[in-house]
Amino acid sequence: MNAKQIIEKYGTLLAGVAVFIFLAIFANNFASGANLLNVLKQVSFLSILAMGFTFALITSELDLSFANVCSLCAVIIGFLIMSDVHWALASVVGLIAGVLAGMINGFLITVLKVPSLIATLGTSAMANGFAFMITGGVAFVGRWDPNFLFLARGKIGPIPVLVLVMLVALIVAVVLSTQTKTGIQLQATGENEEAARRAGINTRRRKVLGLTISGLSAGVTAILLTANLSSAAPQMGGDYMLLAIAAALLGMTMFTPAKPNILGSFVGSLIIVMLSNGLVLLGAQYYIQDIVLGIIIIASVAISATVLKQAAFSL
Amino acid sequence: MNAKQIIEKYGTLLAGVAVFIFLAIFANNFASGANLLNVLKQVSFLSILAMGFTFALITSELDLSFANVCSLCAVIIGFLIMSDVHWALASVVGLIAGVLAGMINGFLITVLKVPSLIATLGTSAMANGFAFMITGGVAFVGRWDPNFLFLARGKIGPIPVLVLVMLVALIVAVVLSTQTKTGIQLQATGENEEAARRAGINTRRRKVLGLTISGLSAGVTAILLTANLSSAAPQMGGDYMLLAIAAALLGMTMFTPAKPNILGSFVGSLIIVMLSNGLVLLGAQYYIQDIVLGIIIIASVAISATVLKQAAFSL
Amino acid sequence: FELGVVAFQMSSETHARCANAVEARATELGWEAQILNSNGALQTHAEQLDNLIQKGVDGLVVCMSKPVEADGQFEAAKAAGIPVISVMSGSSPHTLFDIQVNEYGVGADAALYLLGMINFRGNLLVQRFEANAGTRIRGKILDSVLSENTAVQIVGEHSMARTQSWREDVRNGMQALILQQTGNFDGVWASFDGQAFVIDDLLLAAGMSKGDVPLISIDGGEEAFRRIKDENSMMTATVSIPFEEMGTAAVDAMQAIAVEGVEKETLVPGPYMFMNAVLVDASNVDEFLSE
Amino acid sequence: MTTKVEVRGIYKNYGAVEALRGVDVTIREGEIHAICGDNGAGKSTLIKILSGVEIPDQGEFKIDNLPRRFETPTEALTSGLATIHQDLAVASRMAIYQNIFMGAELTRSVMGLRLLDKKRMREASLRYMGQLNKSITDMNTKVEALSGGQRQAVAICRALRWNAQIVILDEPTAALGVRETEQVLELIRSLKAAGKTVILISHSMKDVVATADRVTILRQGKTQLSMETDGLNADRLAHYILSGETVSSH
Amino acid sequence: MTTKVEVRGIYKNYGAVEALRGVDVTIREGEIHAICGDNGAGKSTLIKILSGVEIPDQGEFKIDNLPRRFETPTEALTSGLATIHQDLAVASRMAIYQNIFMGAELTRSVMGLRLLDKKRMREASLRYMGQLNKSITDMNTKVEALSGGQRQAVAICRALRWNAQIVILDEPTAALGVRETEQVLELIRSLKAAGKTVILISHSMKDVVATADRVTILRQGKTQLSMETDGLNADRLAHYILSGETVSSH
Ligand SMILES: Nc1ncnc2c1ncn2[C@@H]1O[C@H](COP(=O)(O)OP(=O)(O)OP(=O)(O)O)[C@@H](O)[C@H]1O
Ligand SMILES: Nc1ncnc2c1ncn2[C@@H]1O[C@H](COP(=O)(O)OP(=O)(O)OP(=O)(O)O)[C@@H](O)[C@H]1O
Ligand SMILES: [Mg+2]
Ligand SMILES: [Mg+2]
Repeated sequence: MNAKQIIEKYGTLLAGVAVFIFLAIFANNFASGANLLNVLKQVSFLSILAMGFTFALITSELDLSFANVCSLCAVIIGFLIMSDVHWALASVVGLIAGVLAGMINGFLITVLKVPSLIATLGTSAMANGFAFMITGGVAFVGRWDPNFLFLARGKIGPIPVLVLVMLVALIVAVVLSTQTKTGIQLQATGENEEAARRAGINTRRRKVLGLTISGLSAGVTAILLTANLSSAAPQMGGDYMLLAIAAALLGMTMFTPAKPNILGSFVGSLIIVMLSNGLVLLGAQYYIQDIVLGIIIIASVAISATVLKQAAFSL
Repeated sequence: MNAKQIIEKYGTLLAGVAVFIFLAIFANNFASGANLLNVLKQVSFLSILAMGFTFALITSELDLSFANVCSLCAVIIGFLIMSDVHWALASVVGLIAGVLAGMINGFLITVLKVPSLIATLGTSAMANGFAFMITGGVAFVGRWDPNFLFLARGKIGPIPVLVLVMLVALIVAVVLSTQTKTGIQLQATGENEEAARRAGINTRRRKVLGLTISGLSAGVTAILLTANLSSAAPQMGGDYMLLAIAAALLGMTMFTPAKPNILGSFVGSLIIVMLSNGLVLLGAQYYIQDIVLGIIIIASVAISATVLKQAAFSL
Repeated sequence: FELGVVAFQMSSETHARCANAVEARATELGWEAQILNSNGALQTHAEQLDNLIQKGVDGLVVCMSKPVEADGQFEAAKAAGIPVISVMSGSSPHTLFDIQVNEYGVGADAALYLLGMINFRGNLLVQRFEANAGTRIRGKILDSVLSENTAVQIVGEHSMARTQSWREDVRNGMQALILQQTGNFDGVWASFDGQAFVIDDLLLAAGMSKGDVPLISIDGGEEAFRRIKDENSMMTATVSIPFEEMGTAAVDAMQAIAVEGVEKETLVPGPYMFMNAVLVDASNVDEFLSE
Repeated sequence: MTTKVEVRGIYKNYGAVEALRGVDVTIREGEIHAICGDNGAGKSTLIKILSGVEIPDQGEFKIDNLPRRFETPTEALTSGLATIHQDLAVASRMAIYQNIFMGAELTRSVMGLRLLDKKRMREASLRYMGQLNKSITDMNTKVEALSGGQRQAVAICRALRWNAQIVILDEPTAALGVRETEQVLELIRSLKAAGKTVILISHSMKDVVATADRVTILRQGKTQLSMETDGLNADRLAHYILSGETVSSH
Repeated sequence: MTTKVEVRGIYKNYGAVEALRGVDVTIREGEIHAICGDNGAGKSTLIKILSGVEIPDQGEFKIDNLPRRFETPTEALTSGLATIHQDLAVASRMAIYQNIFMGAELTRSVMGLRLLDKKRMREASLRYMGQLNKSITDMNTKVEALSGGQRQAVAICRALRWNAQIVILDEPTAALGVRETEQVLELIRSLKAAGKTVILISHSMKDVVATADRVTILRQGKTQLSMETDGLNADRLAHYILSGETVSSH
């Protein structure tokens, strides 16, 4: 592989490493074990959402609903647990809610043929409405079963459960998307739906699957967020929407350039979280964070594009 | 034209008319002249933003930054006026800021070849950061020159200035996009960039133009919003992002199905504003608004798609 | 002294006023103050606290924080020896204390004042905001005051459905209600002053002038006082919550406890440092206007 | 010879356009059957209907004397009918081997999991491509980097991979050079030799007379005529198309 | 005859692929010059360079004895060189007339504003299309509703509209039927009669010998040979391509 190809495939990763080194030198405490573990824990929420979003993106569908679906799932879980339903059952219901939301998106997109951008915009608004309807805006707080809280706050040996969950999700997602028949068919569906259909792939089912995985990951994140914050509130996932999209798009400049890919989304999430952690440690004011985040995202994609001599990806 | 073609072209419009009739019957005071004028005034902000966004969309670029750019422009205008700069000069500076933001987006997309989704996500974060930097989060309020407030609150004869500005913007935008060489070249660029390039169109310049118009309309809206609210705050345009995108996508199901078009974006804005006004008059809870909005958007697009027997549009 | 400041949502003016006051006072003392904005997101809030703890700041002031959700973070701060003072957040076993005005009392003051203005009889327009704890409490207090005074009815109410473009949302919703209820309402209640400013402009545009219907809200601040004083404004009264003073007090307390070594108990015996919220109307507005 | 495919009275409109207005074709088992006609005559539309890409408005077809109606391409493929469409429908950003095995990827078992067997797919792809175009050896190459003719070869290989009883080729040689055309024609003959039924659409009269056993000419959405190619030469066939003459056989 | 286009030593790599490895071609004013060769020989790449779509790595070309270097298609078009590419590059969701006039829309003045003159564009388009395909009369039809051959006609009309001195056609008849092919060849001859220089890329040896004055064969990115077509027949030409023989003329 020549230098150009290395930059093409790993440019953004190298940019991330450069940021890491920069922060390790200049940001007090950044490279301490405790802080790095802290970063890893923080990245779990974002990366799971970003990986789910990536599955939808692989089939060429944009899922703009996952963040609000995540909030809705959290609120449902909170409501059930506060109504004395066992936490495990409540969590399963939360997952099912996420899966259902994904399937509804899939139905709207493949059967009713509503373009994903608008279908998920619509379900997103609806999920938000329902979350407020269930809560009246008031967060569910109170006593939570310690076993439930363990899901996000516990450790197994030295490793936080959050980090374990994230790693499992990462491995499953990578294998599923790159090493299985289903994964390559998701990709074929996204690359050229008509070609995939003519080659005998049930493209509808693949699209529904992609969106369902996105919904599922919203459900998983809802459980983790609720357990981590011991609270369930509407809009608690809202902030992640743009961040997860940014992570996935950043990821499209890595590994398999111009294509959505799980590993890229993961590294993208890592870069974003690392940056916001590092900026805090550097003492940057809050508004500087947004500005720097914007610059870094644009710059790393621009570098990839310059090397590719074409847009880093198209959507 | 047969029934199918009518529904194909005017289905969403008819859905809007149906909603109008429903509200006129069931929502107290909805159909009063004063309220309808009120709706028209309210739609001006959303429709101007949606039309600007549509110009970018015509060239196949998604501008996700216009809402935060609008907030930034408003904050700049507010800052200048509160620093005793003449309101007219301050407004011009606000417009220039919007145009500049659009041109920066254009530069990132066409020269640095950063895909629009990520470029505008980045500039959006940056605009938000700058708006907070200028304000520290506190709105500019206080005494405003009555001439400035007139821009959004005045009437010329019986017609509110807001409505006049909107109509002028609508006419200019419709003529520009459908009746001029520039407009059709914007469209050709969006439909098939390579074909347009080979046909001798400077597609870069067209894309920059589309994005610049989007930025300009953010600036115009910033002036109107600031004058209308006699205050300027960061994020004051924020929620218009999803609403304006929804309006433009809704518009893609009308008039020239599957293509972004100005008239459609305008009618889409009208439907959205009419709905939220009507729901308030019906006494609906705030969360019902989101749910109904989601349903209406999905349903009207789904109907168009069913008639078209294919996705209402693809992006 | 390195002071970390976390505001839950800087786009909310009260959060910003509090955080900016903290920064200003800290700068006066020659401290380094770093403000973070959680954007209204609970997890972001928790993460920012974590990050500041990792940074090893010398003290933390949190504005409108969520002690239940950030419980783990406050505990970690305590373990790391970082003193935490919260403002308008609620108490936590892991923070020094919370600087508070009593939201319930504030809501009751405003509701009672409004009812007094219309002699406990008539129709109200109400502008709510349900997604925020403080404003929601104020609304609930209004409701319970009204439940005892059945001659007063809410004839139109609007609840903000948007959190960023909320000014336009308020304007649009209230405009529709004002048109619908023209001549049929005797008072207007808004859950915070920012809403009241927007409504004030609408009422003026509808041809009303000061005293026609009382417009009452809560929060206070320069603009609110200016409007109460201004003959061309409908704004009648507000309950002034001293956000700046609370911010300043937080820094001063931090200085006393963390720098000068004063015992927390001698400064604030219980979980709260209560501050007074004063009802401001035409009678006392001059005391509050800075010029 | 038994009848393999029998098409009767097929109609298909696209909006106002009547693409097919009653097409009849009989294709015998094991023959190479060419379909010719002007641009827009409806050849591709007919093929799309046979292959489940489009659904006819009216009419029916039988395969092996059983009435069939394919709602999706999958149904056609699993019924033993593989098609190379005129608009190639390849995923240009995917590798050659991924395109060839699209929809029927090979897997191997790794610790109980069925994972993709990329190596075997690449090797098999190389064998398929070798029959048509020896110049391409790296099966990881993305299709977008191939020339028009090379892409055509990929599409043909994908159809071969199905090992179907009926193979339909819609203008497979249109983009091909002299050498590559000869290879494809050779391949078509070898399909016939292996007992397959081949439907070939072509504008090259020369190729048709050189390979096909029988030919059907479509004209404005209808069957103009069907005949044996024995003793037919390219000019004569062109004459039928240009003139619109309807002789049932000669 | 004077030399119109002179190509010297052009090299072009796509990543690892050497598409052109030193191509020389001389094209005389007013002739029809065919370029032939295997798939992947580099014909389209050469055309893309001449038309400003791609930029060569090395080498140069002259037009009317002036060295030229086109960075964009616009520069080529305004220098009097119009091209119909093999990958048609039409905007399929736009109308026929919009495609034909793309980039050079006609306008009229209305109250001082320059507005599109749609009527005139439709009429002119109908005239252009009439030369090639009489079956399509509604110029508002979207290109996506056309058959392959009909689309080809639209692309040709767009090139004609430029009224360029040099017209390049990259496999214009590949998708065309017998009748339509004849019409395009006729059109090419009429371009020549009007004094234009035509570069024709084709895999049809028959068409080349029937229309071209001279032919250049490319082979693996290099010029194999150039010769007059006088007395050449299709089989002989095919033989040159298949064998790779290099005779400078015969
Ligand atoms: N998707 C479509 N929408 C509308 N009309 C269509 C569509 N596809 C084909 N047509 C029309 O149907 C008719 C038949 O088209 P078809 O593609 O079957 O022709 P063909 O015989 O394959 O032509 P060619 O030799 O050019 O490939 C043409 O008039 C074409 O314009
Ligand atoms: N964009 C590209 N990226 C990488 N390789 C390319 C690209 N375009 C062409 N090539 C390669 O360059 C070589 C020449 O391609 P070109 O399209 O010029 O051939 P051609 O002579 O026109 O062939 P055909 O007759 O099939 O159209 C081929 O090997 C092709 O794979
Ligand atoms: Mg065809
Ligand atoms: Mg070619």
